[in-house]
Amino acid sequence: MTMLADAPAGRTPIETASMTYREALRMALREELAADERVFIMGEEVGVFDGAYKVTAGLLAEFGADRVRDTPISEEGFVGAGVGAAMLGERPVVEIMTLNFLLVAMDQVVNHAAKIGAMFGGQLRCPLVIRTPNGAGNQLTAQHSQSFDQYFAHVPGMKVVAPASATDAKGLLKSAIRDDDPVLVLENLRLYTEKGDVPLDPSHTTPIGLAHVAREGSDLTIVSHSYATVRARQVAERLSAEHGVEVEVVDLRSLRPLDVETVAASVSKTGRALCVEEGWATYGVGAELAARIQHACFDDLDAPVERLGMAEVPLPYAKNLETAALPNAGRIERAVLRMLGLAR
Amino acid sequence: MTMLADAPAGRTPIETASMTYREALRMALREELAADERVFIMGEEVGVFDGAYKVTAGLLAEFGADRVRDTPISEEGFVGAGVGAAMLGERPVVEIMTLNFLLVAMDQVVNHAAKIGAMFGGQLRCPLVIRTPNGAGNQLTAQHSQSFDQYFAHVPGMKVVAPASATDAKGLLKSAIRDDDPVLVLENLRLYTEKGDVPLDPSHTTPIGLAHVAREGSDLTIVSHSYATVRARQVAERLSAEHGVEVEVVDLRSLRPLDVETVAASVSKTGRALCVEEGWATYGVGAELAARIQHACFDDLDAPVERLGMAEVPLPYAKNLETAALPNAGRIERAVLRMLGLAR
Amino acid sequence: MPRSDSAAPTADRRALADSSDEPGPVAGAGGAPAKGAAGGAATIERYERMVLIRELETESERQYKAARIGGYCHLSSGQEAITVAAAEALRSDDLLVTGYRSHGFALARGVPPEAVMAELFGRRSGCARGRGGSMHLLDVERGYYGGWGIVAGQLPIATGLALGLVRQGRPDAVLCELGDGAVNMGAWHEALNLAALWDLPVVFLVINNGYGMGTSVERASAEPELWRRASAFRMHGERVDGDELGASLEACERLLERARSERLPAVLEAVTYRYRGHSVADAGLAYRTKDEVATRRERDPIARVRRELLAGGLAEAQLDAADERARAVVEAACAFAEADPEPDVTELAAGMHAPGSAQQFARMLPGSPLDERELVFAGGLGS
Amino acid sequence: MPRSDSAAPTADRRALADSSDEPGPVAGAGGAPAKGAAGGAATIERYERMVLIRELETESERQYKAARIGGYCHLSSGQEAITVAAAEALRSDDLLVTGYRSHGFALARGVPPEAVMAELFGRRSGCARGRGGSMHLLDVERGYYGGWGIVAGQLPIATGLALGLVRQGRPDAVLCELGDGAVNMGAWHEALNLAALWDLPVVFLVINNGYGMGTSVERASAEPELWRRASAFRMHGERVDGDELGASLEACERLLERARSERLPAVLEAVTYRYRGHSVADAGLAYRTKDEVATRRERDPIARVRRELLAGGLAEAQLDAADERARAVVEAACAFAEADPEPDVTELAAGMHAPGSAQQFARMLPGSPLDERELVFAGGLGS
Ligand SMILES: Cc1ncc(C[n+]2csc(CCOP(=O)(O)OP(=O)(O)O)c2C)c(N)n1
Ligand SMILES: Cc1ncc(C[n+]2csc(CCOP(=O)(O)OP(=O)(O)O)c2C)c(N)n1
Ligand SMILES: [Mg+2]
Ligand SMILES: [Mg+2]
Repeated sequence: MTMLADAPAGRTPIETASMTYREALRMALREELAADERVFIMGEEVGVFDGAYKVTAGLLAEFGADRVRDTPISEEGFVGAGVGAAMLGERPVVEIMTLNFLLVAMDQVVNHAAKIGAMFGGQLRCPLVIRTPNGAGNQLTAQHSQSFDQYFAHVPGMKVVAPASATDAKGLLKSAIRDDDPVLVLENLRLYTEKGDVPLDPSHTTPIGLAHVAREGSDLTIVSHSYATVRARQVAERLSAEHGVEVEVVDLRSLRPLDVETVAASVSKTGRALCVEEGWATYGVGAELAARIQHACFDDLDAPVERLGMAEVPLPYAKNLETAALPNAGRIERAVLRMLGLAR
Repeated sequence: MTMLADAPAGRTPIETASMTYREALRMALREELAADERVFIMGEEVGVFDGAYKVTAGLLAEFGADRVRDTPISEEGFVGAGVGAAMLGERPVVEIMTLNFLLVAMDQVVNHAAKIGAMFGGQLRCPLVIRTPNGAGNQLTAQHSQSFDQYFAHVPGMKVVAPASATDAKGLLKSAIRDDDPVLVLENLRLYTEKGDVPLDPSHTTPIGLAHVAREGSDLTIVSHSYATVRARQVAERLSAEHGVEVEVVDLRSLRPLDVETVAASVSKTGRALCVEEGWATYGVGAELAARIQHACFDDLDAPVERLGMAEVPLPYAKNLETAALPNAGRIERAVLRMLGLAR
Repeated sequence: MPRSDSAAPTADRRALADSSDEPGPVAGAGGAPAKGAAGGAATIERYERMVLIRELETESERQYKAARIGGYCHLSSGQEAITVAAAEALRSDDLLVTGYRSHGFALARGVPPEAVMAELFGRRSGCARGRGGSMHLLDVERGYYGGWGIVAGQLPIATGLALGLVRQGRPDAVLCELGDGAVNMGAWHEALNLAALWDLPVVFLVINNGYGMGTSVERASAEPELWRRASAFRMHGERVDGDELGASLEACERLLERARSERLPAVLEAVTYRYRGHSVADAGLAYRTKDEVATRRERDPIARVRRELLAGGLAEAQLDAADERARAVVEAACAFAEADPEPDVTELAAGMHAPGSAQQFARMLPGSPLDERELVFAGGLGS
Repeated sequence: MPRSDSAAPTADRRALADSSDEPGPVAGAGGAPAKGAAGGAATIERYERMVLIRELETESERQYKAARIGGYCHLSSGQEAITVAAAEALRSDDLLVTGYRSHGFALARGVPPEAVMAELFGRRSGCARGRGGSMHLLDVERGYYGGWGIVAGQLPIATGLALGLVRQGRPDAVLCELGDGAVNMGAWHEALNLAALWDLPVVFLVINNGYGMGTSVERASAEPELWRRASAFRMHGERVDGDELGASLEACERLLERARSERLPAVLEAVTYRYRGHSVADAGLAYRTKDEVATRRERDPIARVRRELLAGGLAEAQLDAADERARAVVEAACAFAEADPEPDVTELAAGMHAPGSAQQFARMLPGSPLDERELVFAGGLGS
């Protein structure tokens, strides 16, 4: 597995196919299920129902009910069952319907899975994968629109990745399944339908711990992950076309480990950083980014690092309120223009 | 209730008594139980056992089993019961034995208590208090040595306070009980025995949302909360005596709302900020502080904001490992000296 | 209001309840007619209420497809008998808590249809001021404490409401609705243990509609006779045919009365069926057959009541008129909702914090994430 | 290793188990002698093992007070019969999981006393390399998968281990120890439901020592006969006198064998008593009387076995010699632990991450909190 070098795109031609993020995830699951009998999927509605968001569609038929295991609604129980099975060398891939529901299983993740390596002196490992979508939109309201990404990225012993493209969805999920530590794979509801070119080679993976410059630019760096990266790229294109402003977009891909080197290199170049995230920014992912950037780029910053996230309220239902609250393209665009002195 | 002005200490003399943090908390509980029949205490071992850490000692005898209610070990159940009772206008004060165990009740706090105000359009309130100690030490090991402070400070709808002195222990707990929103009161295992001068006037409170300059200084600002403030003050005194270095210590007291004004004023004066916390710093409280400070004090900072917390491992048992990992005085002192160029 | 000592020793009472109160007969579901399932339960008012619920659900689906309703939208078509029965068994001071499949309960409890529809439309006069949507209906005045979206999350809250009632010396009870899928959550176990241990006046109404999303009860619960699980807490449990209005009413009234007068909690499992998919987004056929749905539709609770009323002497025209009224109400509700303005964006943060909080947050602004001042702080944060 | 299809439909088998397997007799606790509680269970080896546990606990308390042991330290004195019985009923390939009151289980499972004592001292040769301490003992080779500190947190994990066994086609079983206080946690409910639903080979051994900290079973569990709670999952449950070595052994062997051969989980409630406080820091008298402790001490499991052995013909001197050997073992363990070096501080992060991880973390250093490089990254993070 190539660990810390990007796939040699452009050098040796890699065979790819265009598919959605959802399909890319499914392809990763199918390949790993086929390659390793220790891999199995577990979660609510992953089998008969084909997955609440259809990521696992067809896998029950292909691999059977032992490999694609429907569970009762009891996240604490089956996340914990994943922990136990992983301790015995199995490779469970647990689906949580949305990240909001992982709260009821927090204790099994934070106080159990993440502790196993160190607490027992390295004698046991926990190769558990939890995959779940974060994010808001579609008026799902306060209890169903959250991004608790940093709850898990905060915890020593965990690894947390968050693919923002179909390519990385496949590559990071595969890396996660092959990893010997607990890995949380943060998907995103709005990303499921995003398309991208996905390498077909089953041995291709995206390394954990390596960020990606999703768009080059010289005026300002947007640091983001998950769906915020899609927003950032769209805004960057528009700003380029309409204002001649060139925004560089760094897609973190991993939240723990965090590739600060790539972020710092970009910000040192542009002198300005805007951290965008789908969740609330205060005590959010952007806080850690700002803390690292101001440190690593202290002499290169032309302005304070700025942060932008979901407005800090329990997300309301009404469409107009939701739209106003989300870190939408309009808000990002205004932020960039303001930071560059091109708007008030 | 004085909301945003410190108690007029020094002006009108306030009658105080010296007592421990634990006793100050108990005094707050006793006064509020006596003053308002809607107030009741609920938690594991709060009654017959006099509290796992003896904060509630004697209260069962004084107020009876309806006001001081022992619960089974079922944090999700009784935190939720607190939410429900609070919605009906009661004022439950729920004790969680240590913050580590609040993970099993995360969903009731984050996805229920914090949502009630906004999600129902302001028609219901949830005047719930949860009090619980954070922190490490005494070789309690990986599952029992954590400070998830920012998990809760991240959540719109919550208020989070963390008294660092006996004075504020009483004052903030009383403010929390009288507040109409859910408030998490973060206590600390090592603070329970710290002594301080505690106002005896039952009407005295410490306002939520107001930080406190715990020690004045001109060379560098340490921003901290909870037990880290005690460490910071000790180090500051030693540095003053031994190195002539004057460190200002800002004790946050509240984590949400966060009094950035006080922090920024101090850092603008000293030009240097070190954020110290008992928990892991990455994606921790210090991340938010650093993000805010670099923004608010962009032109005043002489050096990057630094952070220092518990080494980012599941805390090991062996005394020497634990000592090395904690944000102890030696590590803080070295950090300050390094930041001032007085050590490497 | 007199406050009672809710912590009086109760072990004896519980033991008593346990020995005298063996789980009741499995009413209805096994075919045996439930005690009290008198045909007399069918009245034109109840019929009309059931029709109103069905009509509103049907209209909701239509409006969802027309993109006037968003989010998750869970319909209760098929579950009207137990819904109307449970709401009617509640007295005005009793409290109701439900999950997210709550339109029917809201209507049955008397929440004005316009307030429900305006909420589904996300408008200012919605019963949750447009903040809650389909899953978070409520009506504090009518004792309806929400509309909750995390499976089983409402159970500990219901237990706490019951504790609050007892502490306040109120003689009322709480009815807590949940689904068959919720009984596998840890929150069920913790909430029921507390309710039983502390003798709290709460009835846990398990709406067993056969499925939690696409998972049948048998594939989810090791004990598929869900009412039996009450015994883990020495709590009374029983099952009722939730499509049988009379039996449902009798069971709800009896158990609520027992909760009020003896402070004894109970589990009531109501067996019913949902016709539509889990939510409007689910066709509802991946995990069950069309035949199964058709067969269950033959037991339709509305049709049953209609037949009973006809048999009891009412004229077809009277029932048609009721249908018509229900449809008109729903239509009016839609018209109202559509005319109702959206919430004001300047009030994005409305309600989040209690009055007085703005002062507490006043010193938080420096270094805030972008737009927080405009979007959130400007809203006052409870000032 | 052959992998079996662990998802084969099992509803029928479960139903069978349910009807044929009504909760067994409440053995021992009610006074009735348990089937198989033959005096023959008392052997000198078992006696010595029980004494070893008692001696180690007594020594631990002493060492704690001498500040050589820190953290929380929970002693199991009084619980030796069920502890030794359960461990002996396990085959070498079976798995054991416990809570934090685990010194006895570790010893009974065969973890070397020096490895246990070195762990309690926080030394390098401790069975958890000095990282875990009293609550987190383990021995992977002996199938002891920890030592866990969150009440009931080990239950879902035990269920997962059992699932792993089944997936790997292994004919082994899991024994999961928990306390009477743990049965009120939601994790109990979710774990047992899964175990029963999926027919997993796991026996949940509830050590009912009367109290969870200072809370008696009656004040914590609405159903204080804890074994009965198994019925909520159509699972077999029974109670045994955990101070009765023979009955305990018989029950553990039977239920583990049933788990292995029929893949049926069970609850075994073992009634016993802890003599010391909840932890070394608790005097253990605020919530119970000295009289109660004294009365329970009359049923001391070690004294019982000793009496049986004497009645069976062993000489006092033989038993004294066993006592002596046990004491010597504990003494040697202490000496070993004291001589054993502390872990190396440069290895603070040892074990946290799997080999290869250092590369993944290599780009994280810039802007790190102070000392992370020296304390954590230098340790290699699994490089
Ligand atoms: C803790 C949690 N897990 C998962 C979900 C997603 N979810 C919403 S409803 C539902 C099914 C619930 O089924 P049931 O309790 O039978 O109620 P019904 O939908 O049939 O009314 C699921 C899995 C959730 N909301 N909360
Ligand atoms: C979730 C959780 N809540 C609280 C605690 C604190 N605590 C540790 S042990 C204990 C009592 C457990 O009693 P029981 O299950 O009967 O086991 P015993 O101590 O008697 O062996 C409590 C409350 C914890 N470790 N985890
Ligand atoms: Mg259902
Ligand atoms: Mg116990």
